[in-house]
Amino acid sequence: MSTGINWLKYSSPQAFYPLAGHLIPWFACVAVALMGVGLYMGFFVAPTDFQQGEAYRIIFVHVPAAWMSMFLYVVMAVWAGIGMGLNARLSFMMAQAIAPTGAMFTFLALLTGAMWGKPTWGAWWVWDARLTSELILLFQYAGVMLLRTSIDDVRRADRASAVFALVGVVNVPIIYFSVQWWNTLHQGASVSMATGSKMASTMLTAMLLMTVAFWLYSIAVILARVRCVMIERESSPVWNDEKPAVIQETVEAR
Amino acid sequence: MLQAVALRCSRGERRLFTDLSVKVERGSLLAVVGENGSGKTSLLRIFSSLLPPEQGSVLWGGQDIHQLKELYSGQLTYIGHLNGMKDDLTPLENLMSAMSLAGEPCSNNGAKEALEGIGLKRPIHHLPSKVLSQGQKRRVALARLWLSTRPLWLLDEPFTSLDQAATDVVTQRLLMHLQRGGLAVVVTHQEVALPTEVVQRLRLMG
Amino acid sequence: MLQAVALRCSRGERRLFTDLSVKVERGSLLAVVGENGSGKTSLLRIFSSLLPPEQGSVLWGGQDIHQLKELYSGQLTYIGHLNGMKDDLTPLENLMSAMSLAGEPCSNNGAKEALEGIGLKRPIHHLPSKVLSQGQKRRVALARLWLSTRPLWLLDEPFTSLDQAATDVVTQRLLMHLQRGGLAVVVTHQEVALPTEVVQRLRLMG
Amino acid sequence: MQWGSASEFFAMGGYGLYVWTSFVATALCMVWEVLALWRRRAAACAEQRAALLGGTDETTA
Amino acid sequence: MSGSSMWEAVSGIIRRDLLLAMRRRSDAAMSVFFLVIVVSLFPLGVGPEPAVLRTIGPGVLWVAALLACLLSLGRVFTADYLDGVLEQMVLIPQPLALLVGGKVVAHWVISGFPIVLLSPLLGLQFGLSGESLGVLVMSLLLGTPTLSMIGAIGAALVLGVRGSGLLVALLVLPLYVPVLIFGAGAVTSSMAGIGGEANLSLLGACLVLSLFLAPWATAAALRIALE
Amino acid sequence: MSGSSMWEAVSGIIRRDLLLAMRRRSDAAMSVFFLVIVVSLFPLGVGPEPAVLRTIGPGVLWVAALLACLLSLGRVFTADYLDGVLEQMVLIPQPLALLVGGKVVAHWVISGFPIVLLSPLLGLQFGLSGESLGVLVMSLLLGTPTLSMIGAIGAALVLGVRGSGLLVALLVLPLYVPVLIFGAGAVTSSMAGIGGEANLSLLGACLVLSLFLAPWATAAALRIALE
Ligand code: HEM
Ligand SMILES: Nc1ncnc2c1ncn2[C@@H]1O[C@H](COP(=O)(O)OP(=O)(O)OP(=O)(O)O)[C@@H](O)[C@H]1O
Ligand SMILES: Nc1ncnc2c1ncn2[C@@H]1O[C@H](COP(=O)(O)OP(=O)(O)OP(=O)(O)O)[C@@H](O)[C@H]1O
Ligand SMILES: [Mg+2]
Ligand SMILES: [Mg+2]
Repeated sequence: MSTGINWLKYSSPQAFYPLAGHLIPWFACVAVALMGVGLYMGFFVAPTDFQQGEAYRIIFVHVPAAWMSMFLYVVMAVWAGIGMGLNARLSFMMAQAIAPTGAMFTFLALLTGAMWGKPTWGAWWVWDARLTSELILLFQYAGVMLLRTSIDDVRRADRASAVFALVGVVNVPIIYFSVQWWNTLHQGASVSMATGSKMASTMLTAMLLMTVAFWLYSIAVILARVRCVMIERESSPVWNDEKPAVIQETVEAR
Repeated sequence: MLQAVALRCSRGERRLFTDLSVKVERGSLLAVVGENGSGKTSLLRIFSSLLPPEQGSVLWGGQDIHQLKELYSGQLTYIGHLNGMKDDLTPLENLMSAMSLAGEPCSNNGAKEALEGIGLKRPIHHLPSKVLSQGQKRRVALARLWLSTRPLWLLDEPFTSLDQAATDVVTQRLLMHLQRGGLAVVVTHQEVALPTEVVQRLRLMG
Repeated sequence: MLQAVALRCSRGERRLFTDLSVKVERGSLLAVVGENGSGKTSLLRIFSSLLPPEQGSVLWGGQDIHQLKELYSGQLTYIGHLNGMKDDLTPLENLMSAMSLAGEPCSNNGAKEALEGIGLKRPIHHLPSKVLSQGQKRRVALARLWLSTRPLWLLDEPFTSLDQAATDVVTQRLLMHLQRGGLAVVVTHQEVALPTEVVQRLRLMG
Repeated sequence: MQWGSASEFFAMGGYGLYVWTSFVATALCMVWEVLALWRRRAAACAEQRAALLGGTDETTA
Repeated sequence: MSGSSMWEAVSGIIRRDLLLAMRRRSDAAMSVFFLVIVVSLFPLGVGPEPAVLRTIGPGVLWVAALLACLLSLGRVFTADYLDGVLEQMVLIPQPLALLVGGKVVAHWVISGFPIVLLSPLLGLQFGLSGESLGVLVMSLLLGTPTLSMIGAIGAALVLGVRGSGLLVALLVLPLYVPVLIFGAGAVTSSMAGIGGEANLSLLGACLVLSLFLAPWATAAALRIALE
Repeated sequence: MSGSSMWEAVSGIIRRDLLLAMRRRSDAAMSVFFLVIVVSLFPLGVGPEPAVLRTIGPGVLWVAALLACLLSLGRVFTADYLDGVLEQMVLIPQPLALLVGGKVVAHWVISGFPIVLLSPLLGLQFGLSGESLGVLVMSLLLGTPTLSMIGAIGAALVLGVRGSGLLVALLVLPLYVPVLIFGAGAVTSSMAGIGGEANLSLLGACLVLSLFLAPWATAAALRIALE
């Protein structure tokens, strides 16, 4: 107890606001650096695929985006659950901040997938399980966000969209496993713990680098957004550690 | 000016009133009173032309209102027991769109003044109407009276859920309307605090 | 028996009240008065446990109502400004199903007597509620009071659209309830015609 | 290094359109998200500043 | 003068309804989302074979558009009825049929037009080719206003009636059938290389007919509902 | 004693909702009519080839059932919310989740069960054979209660929200997807001679899951809506 940081302290928006402010630049810088390295490896180190030619290089954005889309949904639902359980405002704000980024990655997975589909399958879109379920995931994100904007009262909006996010999380495993239930055009997992990887190791490294980069990018963006949400939602700014620019300017103006 | 001639009204099996004749002159107010279910609202809806009477007719300036049609609608302001406002719009927007639909468009400032006239303060003008309290909603509906230039006002229980201050201010507004030569028909269970010479009472017997 | 301790309530940006404490004893009635929008309805909803207070707590017999949960719901009869009845059912059916849901089922005859108690005659018992007049609908909602055996009554503007006769009869009913050791919290803009020793007034300042 | 020239790099073995659309779209989305956040923050700050100033105005008046 | 104040009232109605839709920024997106979801349900139920999907594509798209239109009918009058705005509308000193026209236009702009805009994308997903896509858009552009017009009659008729969501479907769907047949037919025949002109002109005829008849019927229905 | 009064309250709710449905005698028939209409629209849009119709039959039937269920969701809570009955329901001294269960049961009896009863007839129209018909009925019997359960969550979430007709569709349809896949899958695989047992048991699992989770989620949503 006496050693280390008292983490509970950061569960209040007032304390979290400055902490997030300090963390954002670090995550952002590392994300940019890793993205640079990943892109270099992806385009200049990884060899040409013997089946698909150069088109396969879409994998370096497609797969990270697809993974992030599912991962972020689960994280959002976890925050929503914590919010409902502990009635913590910060958790709801986190859930609110995650949704747009998650939706963006879902959209990117769809788009890059379509870009990949045209050269490899000859069609922008096929109604295969993986593709359809990714589309459904987009709708779930849309549902969470639309439900929130449709309700004026913030407290109610928080809790209603939390309930929906939690209910919707049941769908994620179903989405994930649907490939196995339905024989399908899209390829199944080729990265798995059990069988090891079937890919060239440089490809794999580049892909994993990009994934980590996307991950850090998401954290940075989400923290930045949660700070916006805090400013928007707290009527009386009572941040302790760092006075936000707003107040400083206000004080100067008087 | 407004005249009911031998009106009869039945709803379902029940005969509410027969042979009801009454005349409202310029500058005077007809207060319709009576028990619950005696047909006050029905009478008001007949006056407003929403409900056609079973027999008899309503005359405006000597002409039957069912011949006048839109010409008659252009003479009246009707406020029923429903407030007629959208929950999602703000009081200001509600008032302005109601006025412009009624053919009496008003400016932003005019609407604000009307709302202030009935005691709704500025911050409330910009909330979505659904968060307002019962009485505040009623006030928004009644704010139309501050902007109306129509000679005939038909009001169904205008004072419902209003507090004393708002009741007084609406009564004042009614008085001013009458003094300018307007007419009003008001359904109410409360006494209307107006000089007796301008008020004519009509009691419906269920 | 019913006690509010340091209640605070905000809606949206507005702080409606803070540090509100009040105690209602057996046999007494709390009349909540105040301007439109001062938070009377909000207070009543806090008492009913529909709305959790921002701070403070409501105690029933010394225990927090949010711990009592269903036990507390079993102690009260709440009549909001919505009547809580189905337009397509008859007054009789509405009353009986409301009572049986509330856990106080009543017989057909009991319900009829309650409706007559509040002045709704037999033929009306079997009309679909949507054709009733405003006041008649309100009476159907209030008829629950004739059957309620619950100690705590929470009423939001019960007298809205009632005529004088109905107002009197409801007031009598309230008095009887208090004499039997009941409690009541009543939001109203009108004076409640009850002996002053049983009425405690709480004025909310918007 | 598998690219003979810059043009070969951009052609991506004939799949340039698909590959570059994907990468550019991703980049655009991310940049757009960051810019949108920037603007949102500015708007939120401005709003709060207005509220703070306006609020003090009212109490002093 | 009367003409200008007439226009004033109609445009006032349209503006208010659009404002209401803007107030919920999501509203306009809603029917589009619904369309996309319904369209994506079909491959899930039917299975993913491209050949089958291509055959049923136009039919599915048109049925989905029709259902999206149907679902949004509730919005046309119900809320206005419940909160008393409709009462006020009937008392406006302008011909009711015109005001009704205004409401229908607003309804179409909010829920019909976005569908037209989105349809090419969905057509692509079902593997329609360039020319057929054009015919699809054209058929929806002519067909969806007709759907809104007809729908308004139904929506007005069921005001204040319980279970009206389904009742309105029951009343309106039979009237929608010709529009559906011509609309889907236009796309199918253009896919078969026959060209969709015949069907498109039939759609146009439906539109003109409904423009002339529907507002009056709706106005009459509204008056009855309010009596 | 508490158990019996619990049952009293739940059955009271069910009885009242059924009484209301009876009061509009047409109500119960409504979702069936809707189903019939949608199912008959398809051949109009898609064209009358029996082979195609047979392939898409199970999918179309299931999608139509799902939409019928969706359309009737508005009835579950909205009316109760507007007329204040919901307020009273929350204040009933019984666990809210149970009462919600009662309402969902009533909803299913009114709008889900008739669909199940009618489905064999419609299946016949699409050329399904004896055994597949059995699987169709079975799948709907397991699936439609799940649809009602899930739908109730959505209906509760959008209470008092504008444009809720379409919003509820947006919220609920993604959650309906698994049910649709398993349901249509069961029929398709029985038509292919594989037998639908696997899919049917998955449907059963969905039902059990939703029986345990949905009432609580719905109760939470209702409390939030009334705050
Ligand atoms: C719009 C179309 C597409 C969508 C929505 C989509 C969606 C997804 C999703 C959600 C994943 C992550 C699933 C997982 O980790 O198991 C994924 C992974 C992947 N996708 Fe796609 N995809 C699309 C098109 C394509 C195409 C056309 C190809 C290649 C021909 C492709 C190749 C891959 C590969 C190789 C993976 C990695 C699988 C793994 O290693 O686990 N995708 N996609
Ligand atoms: N279909 C019907 N069958 C029988 N009676 C009906 C029918 N429709 C309406 N009524 C009766 O008609 C009367 C309607 O009266 P109205 O609404 O005009 O009353 P009111 O005087 O405004 O009453 P309140 O003071 O309660 O507002 C009621 O008594 C109602 O019961
Ligand atoms: N989101 C919000 N933002 C600002 N103010 C709000 C919000 N929601 C509610 N309010 C205010 O809270 C108050 C609600 O009060 P309540 O309904 O309890 O009033 P009341 O005392 O019952 O009034 P009445 O006599 O009119 O019934 C209103 O003044 C309303 O304007
Ligand atoms: Mg009345
Ligand atoms: Mg109130």
